[in-house]
Amino acid sequence: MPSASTYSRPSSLDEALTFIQSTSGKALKILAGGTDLLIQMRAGLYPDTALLDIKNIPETMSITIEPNQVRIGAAAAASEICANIQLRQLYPGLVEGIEYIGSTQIQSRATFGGNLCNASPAADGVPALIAAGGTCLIVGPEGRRINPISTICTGPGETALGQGEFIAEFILPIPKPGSADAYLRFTPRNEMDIAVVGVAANLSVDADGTCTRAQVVIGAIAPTALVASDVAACLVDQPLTPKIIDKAGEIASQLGSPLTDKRGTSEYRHQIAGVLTKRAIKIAAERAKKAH
Amino acid sequence: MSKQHITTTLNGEPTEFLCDTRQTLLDTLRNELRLTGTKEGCATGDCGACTVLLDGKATCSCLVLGVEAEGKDIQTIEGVAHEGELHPLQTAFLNNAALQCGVCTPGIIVAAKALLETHPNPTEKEVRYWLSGNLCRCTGYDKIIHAVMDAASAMRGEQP
Amino acid sequence: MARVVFTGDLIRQFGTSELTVPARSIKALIQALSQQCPEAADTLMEMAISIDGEIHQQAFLEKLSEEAEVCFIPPIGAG
Amino acid sequence: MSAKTTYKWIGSSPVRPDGVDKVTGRANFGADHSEPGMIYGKVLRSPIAHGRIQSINLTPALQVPGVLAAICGDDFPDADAVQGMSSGESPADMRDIARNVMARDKVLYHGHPIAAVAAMSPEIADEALKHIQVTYEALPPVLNLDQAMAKDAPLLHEDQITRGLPKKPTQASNIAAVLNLKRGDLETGFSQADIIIEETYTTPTAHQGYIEPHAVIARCNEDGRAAIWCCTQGPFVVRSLSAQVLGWDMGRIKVTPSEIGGGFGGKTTIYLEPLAVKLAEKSGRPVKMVMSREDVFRATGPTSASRTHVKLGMNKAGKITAADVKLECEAGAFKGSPMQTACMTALTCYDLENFNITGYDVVVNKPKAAAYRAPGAPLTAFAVESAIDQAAKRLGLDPIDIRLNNAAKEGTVAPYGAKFPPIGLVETLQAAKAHPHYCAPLKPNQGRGIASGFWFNAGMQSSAAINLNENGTATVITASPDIGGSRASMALMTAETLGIPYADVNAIVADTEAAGYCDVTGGSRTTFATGRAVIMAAEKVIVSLRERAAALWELKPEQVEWRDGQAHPDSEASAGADIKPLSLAELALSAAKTGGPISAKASLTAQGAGGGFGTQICDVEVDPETGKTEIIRFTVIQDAGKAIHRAYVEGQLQGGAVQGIGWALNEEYIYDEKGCMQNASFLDYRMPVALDLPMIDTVIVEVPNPNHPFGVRGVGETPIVPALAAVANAIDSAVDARMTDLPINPPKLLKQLSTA
Repeated sequence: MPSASTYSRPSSLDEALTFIQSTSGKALKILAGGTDLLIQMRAGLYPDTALLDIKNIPETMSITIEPNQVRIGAAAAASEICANIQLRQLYPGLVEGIEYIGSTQIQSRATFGGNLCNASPAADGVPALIAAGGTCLIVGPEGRRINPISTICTGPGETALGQGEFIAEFILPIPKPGSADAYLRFTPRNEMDIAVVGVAANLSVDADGTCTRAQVVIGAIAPTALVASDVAACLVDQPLTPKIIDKAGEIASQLGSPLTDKRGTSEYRHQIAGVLTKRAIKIAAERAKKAH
Repeated sequence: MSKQHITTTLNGEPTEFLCDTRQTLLDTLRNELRLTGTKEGCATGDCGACTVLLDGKATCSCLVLGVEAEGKDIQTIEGVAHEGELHPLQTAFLNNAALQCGVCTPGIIVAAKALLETHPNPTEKEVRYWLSGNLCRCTGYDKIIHAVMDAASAMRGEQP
Repeated sequence: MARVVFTGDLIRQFGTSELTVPARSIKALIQALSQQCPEAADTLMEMAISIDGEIHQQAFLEKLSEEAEVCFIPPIGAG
Repeated sequence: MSAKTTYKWIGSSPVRPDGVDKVTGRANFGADHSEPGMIYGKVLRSPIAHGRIQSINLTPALQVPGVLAAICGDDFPDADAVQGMSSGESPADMRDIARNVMARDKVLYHGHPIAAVAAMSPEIADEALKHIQVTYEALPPVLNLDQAMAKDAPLLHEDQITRGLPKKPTQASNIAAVLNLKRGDLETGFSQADIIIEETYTTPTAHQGYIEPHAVIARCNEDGRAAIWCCTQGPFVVRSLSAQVLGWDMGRIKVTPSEIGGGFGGKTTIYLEPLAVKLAEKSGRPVKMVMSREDVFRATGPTSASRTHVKLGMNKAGKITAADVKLECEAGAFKGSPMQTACMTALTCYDLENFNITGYDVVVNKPKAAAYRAPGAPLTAFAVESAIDQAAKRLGLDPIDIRLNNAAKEGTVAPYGAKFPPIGLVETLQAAKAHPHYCAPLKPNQGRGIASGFWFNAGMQSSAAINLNENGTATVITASPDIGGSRASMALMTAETLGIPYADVNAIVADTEAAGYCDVTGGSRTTFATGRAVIMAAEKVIVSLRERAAALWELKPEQVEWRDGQAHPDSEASAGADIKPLSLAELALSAAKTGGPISAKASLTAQGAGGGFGTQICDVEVDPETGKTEIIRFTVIQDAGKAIHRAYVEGQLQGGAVQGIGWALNEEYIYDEKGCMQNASFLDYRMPVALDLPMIDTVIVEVPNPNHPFGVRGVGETPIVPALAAVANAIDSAVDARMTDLPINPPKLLKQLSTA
């Protein structure tokens, strides 16, 4: 572990801000679940860095279902999120995304805030968050602001957050009747793997099964989660027949600029993006029909 | 190295220790508190040999800082047996020869304990899914899964 | 007379893969072969030896029957 | 011992004596031991794969506050002075071991140790490593067989002349050794063939994957003696190899084996031990060194990547008429890949008249290969068992029948020249054919594959001591580390021989000063060889017990028989005299009066280990859209001669098969073009997790080995041998895709399916 420096675990957003002010000018890192950050610190990153642990602040830890929105704390653990039956009914795909992250042990710690701000192109929690069209409450020295989730990640390991800023919570709309989402990822092993490709589909269908709204977001094929708008375009106003879904998959398999790395070749990622897009749309469509 | 004073409940007993702000809970347990039953296999959260229960949740202690344990309840393998009595999981692992070298056994027993406290009647698949964060290279997992299922039925009061 | 079969470097060192040697024990056989080709002395001691079909590691004092068949084979590593 | 077939204890599955410590976390593994005043050691490892060290300056590191010692190659005797072959079970050149433990003039793989420091804390030691100044002359890395064997290839060792060629070469080469085994005439054989299968198969660099990283604590006393605590498969091997690398008399070193968190052959050599001793000597403090998982992958013995070309001739009836096998094997930085054993086992399951097997041991800029469970055998078995399956498919013959048609039996002369004693291959094939798994129905995209495999099983040297306690219980002491429950099998064999309950026997593993010499726990030898030493010791105890009883009854010892744990006067002596039998406990209680404590020791070089054969059936389901393979059913059938502890024999069969499954599907070393491993973590070096596998069914065939009182054959290594081909054959059966390059990961399989 690199040389030590301060650590704080404030019990309120304001207390957090005073700590941030006290360390301004010095390097600061936000500690949510820590399942990425601690590995990076052990590898020598972020020496002499102040740590702000946000796991003791009500707003960042709670999951609240309100009449017209859902609020998920940025530091709420995946195990809490997956145990929330109401949330799983409203956003099955969103919960599937974070449920994929790591093992049971990782689920006890991993958070949406950490997963998003670590900004890995293959992050499992991010596609469904973006596909849900959610926003996030950003807290920092210059006060609070609300931004669409899709604007946070700007590249591998990079976010749009300023110095001393952190995400306190995610705000998602209550899905309209006939809406549902789904998330699938592909990994060689059944568990404990980084996504070769991940696909979130979030769509609405009317009474006779025609798609009225669609959002498809694909992870691990571009520097950040890719909003596949032309896949969505191919679905809207269409009955979600196998032919249409195959066409959507075909489009998806041409998108992005996937890398060839130790987890897969770019050609393979293209193919799998197509396969998973078809499967995710099919699952989301079936769920949406039942959600009338 | 600035050290912080941490108070926790460890295996049911109030416990205090000093630890550096960058020291992991795993290193704290092993080097400060001399509890070497929790093992390090990778220090990157990929093998599960360092599993402890943190507020009842199976957690990799290599991915938690010692300072994060302030005010928390920690259970390690050393706390699984109770007042001289083995836990049904420990008995089942012995009876099923569910360990060979034994280095992954503490982490798996602690993780399985968390499973059975929340899923008293798990299916084989559920046990395999729950324990997929605990690598074992000797057994091929077969007898481990049998042992966890046996312990579950024993804890439900069913005769083997 | 022991019928001896070589493998590996020994074939080059002795110029043949088979040989008959008058010896009543492995010890005597190795001594005879080492005189014939001193360069092979160390290798002969390191190799496993099959005597009438049965593998012996560290063979030395074993007796050899009249028409014994002795085969020098690479030592068997194990994992 | 008459070869009884019904036993009181042998073949049961009692709880192991060391079990409670292991399930409660009390058992001490390598990194769990501590010494008062202990400091921490860390290794500086080469950042390049091939180069010459021009200079090392340790002084800046020594100036870091809290650093107490720093060493490099110059602190060890000249490697050339270290001669002879190691006594380890994978015989290696001591000079190579010395240069692998600490680089001397050349660095030969990314991660090769160059220097080491000892400091008050691991953090200070890490910091100090950054202050060591090293200058290199980088050389082009040699990273695969083609690069290494190319005519103008950069040479790893300027003095390495290829051994085993008909004419001794004059030029140095990266080919360290060539081996050739042949019989009959290939051309005649191939002329009799109706079909010829010709294919090249490759396997990747793979690691044993033990969950416990290497760890050692060393202490040097003021009287020049040293103590080592470490996780090892062989404390005596650690003592002998470390002494030679240090240039010390081995009598000065005592090695205490900790519990070992898995080895599979990877802990039968030394890495940290001499460094820790040297740092302890220089600092005057005990030194603890523990490898990170990354160090374990980058710098400890993986098994060799290999390329095997097979040309197989078979007639219509399914008889192999000729086989030409050419194996190229990566040894890593120093010679000594398992090429020889790979060649010797390549065709050993089959009775062949015409064959030619050639093997090449080739050095490359990768970590020095170490033994991995039946070292070498899985490489050629993957090739030969795949080729035989291809032949069976083309001839429309049942893959088990084709193997039965060629199977080696008692009396068959193996390719390496030995005539087989009783062996169980045919029995395993018949058991496979009769098994319900073999004829269970399959759904679409599902397939079934079978494969057979062999391992020699080693004998080597073992010692054992048995002490009777006053109350008639017994302690059995050996220096065979217990990786898979061997304490339980030692206790079972002692109990059966002495005729006392298993619970009355405690088996312990002792250090090199408390137990007689013992080779490694490896080579599937422990239950066979150390077991025989235990039985010999028990038989000597029985001789003493009969003498004590004879003395009490005023008879001659020959008039006393030992049965069911009791001394009985023989029929003649007991005629007319009312003599009650004396139990072991009674004799132990009166030992003081009859001559003193009763104990015995025995040692041997165990011959006649008897080969272990196995056959496996694998069912897979392939997702044709992603190329992912799911193992849905797996059955391991293996000849154990006689299972001593049934559950732990099953455990060996299950664990070995799953290592083979991982090797076949996802495990591989991924290197960049500069020779730096890209996936040195348990996240990206993908070993199977619990959810990747079904239950692994086992069938234990028992064809007794005449060279063991209970008929024991080794079982530890054979189970990994057939698994690679069993999986590949199942995938071919499922989606008609013959995959010849392991691992068969999803991207490769999908590419094959899309182009087929």
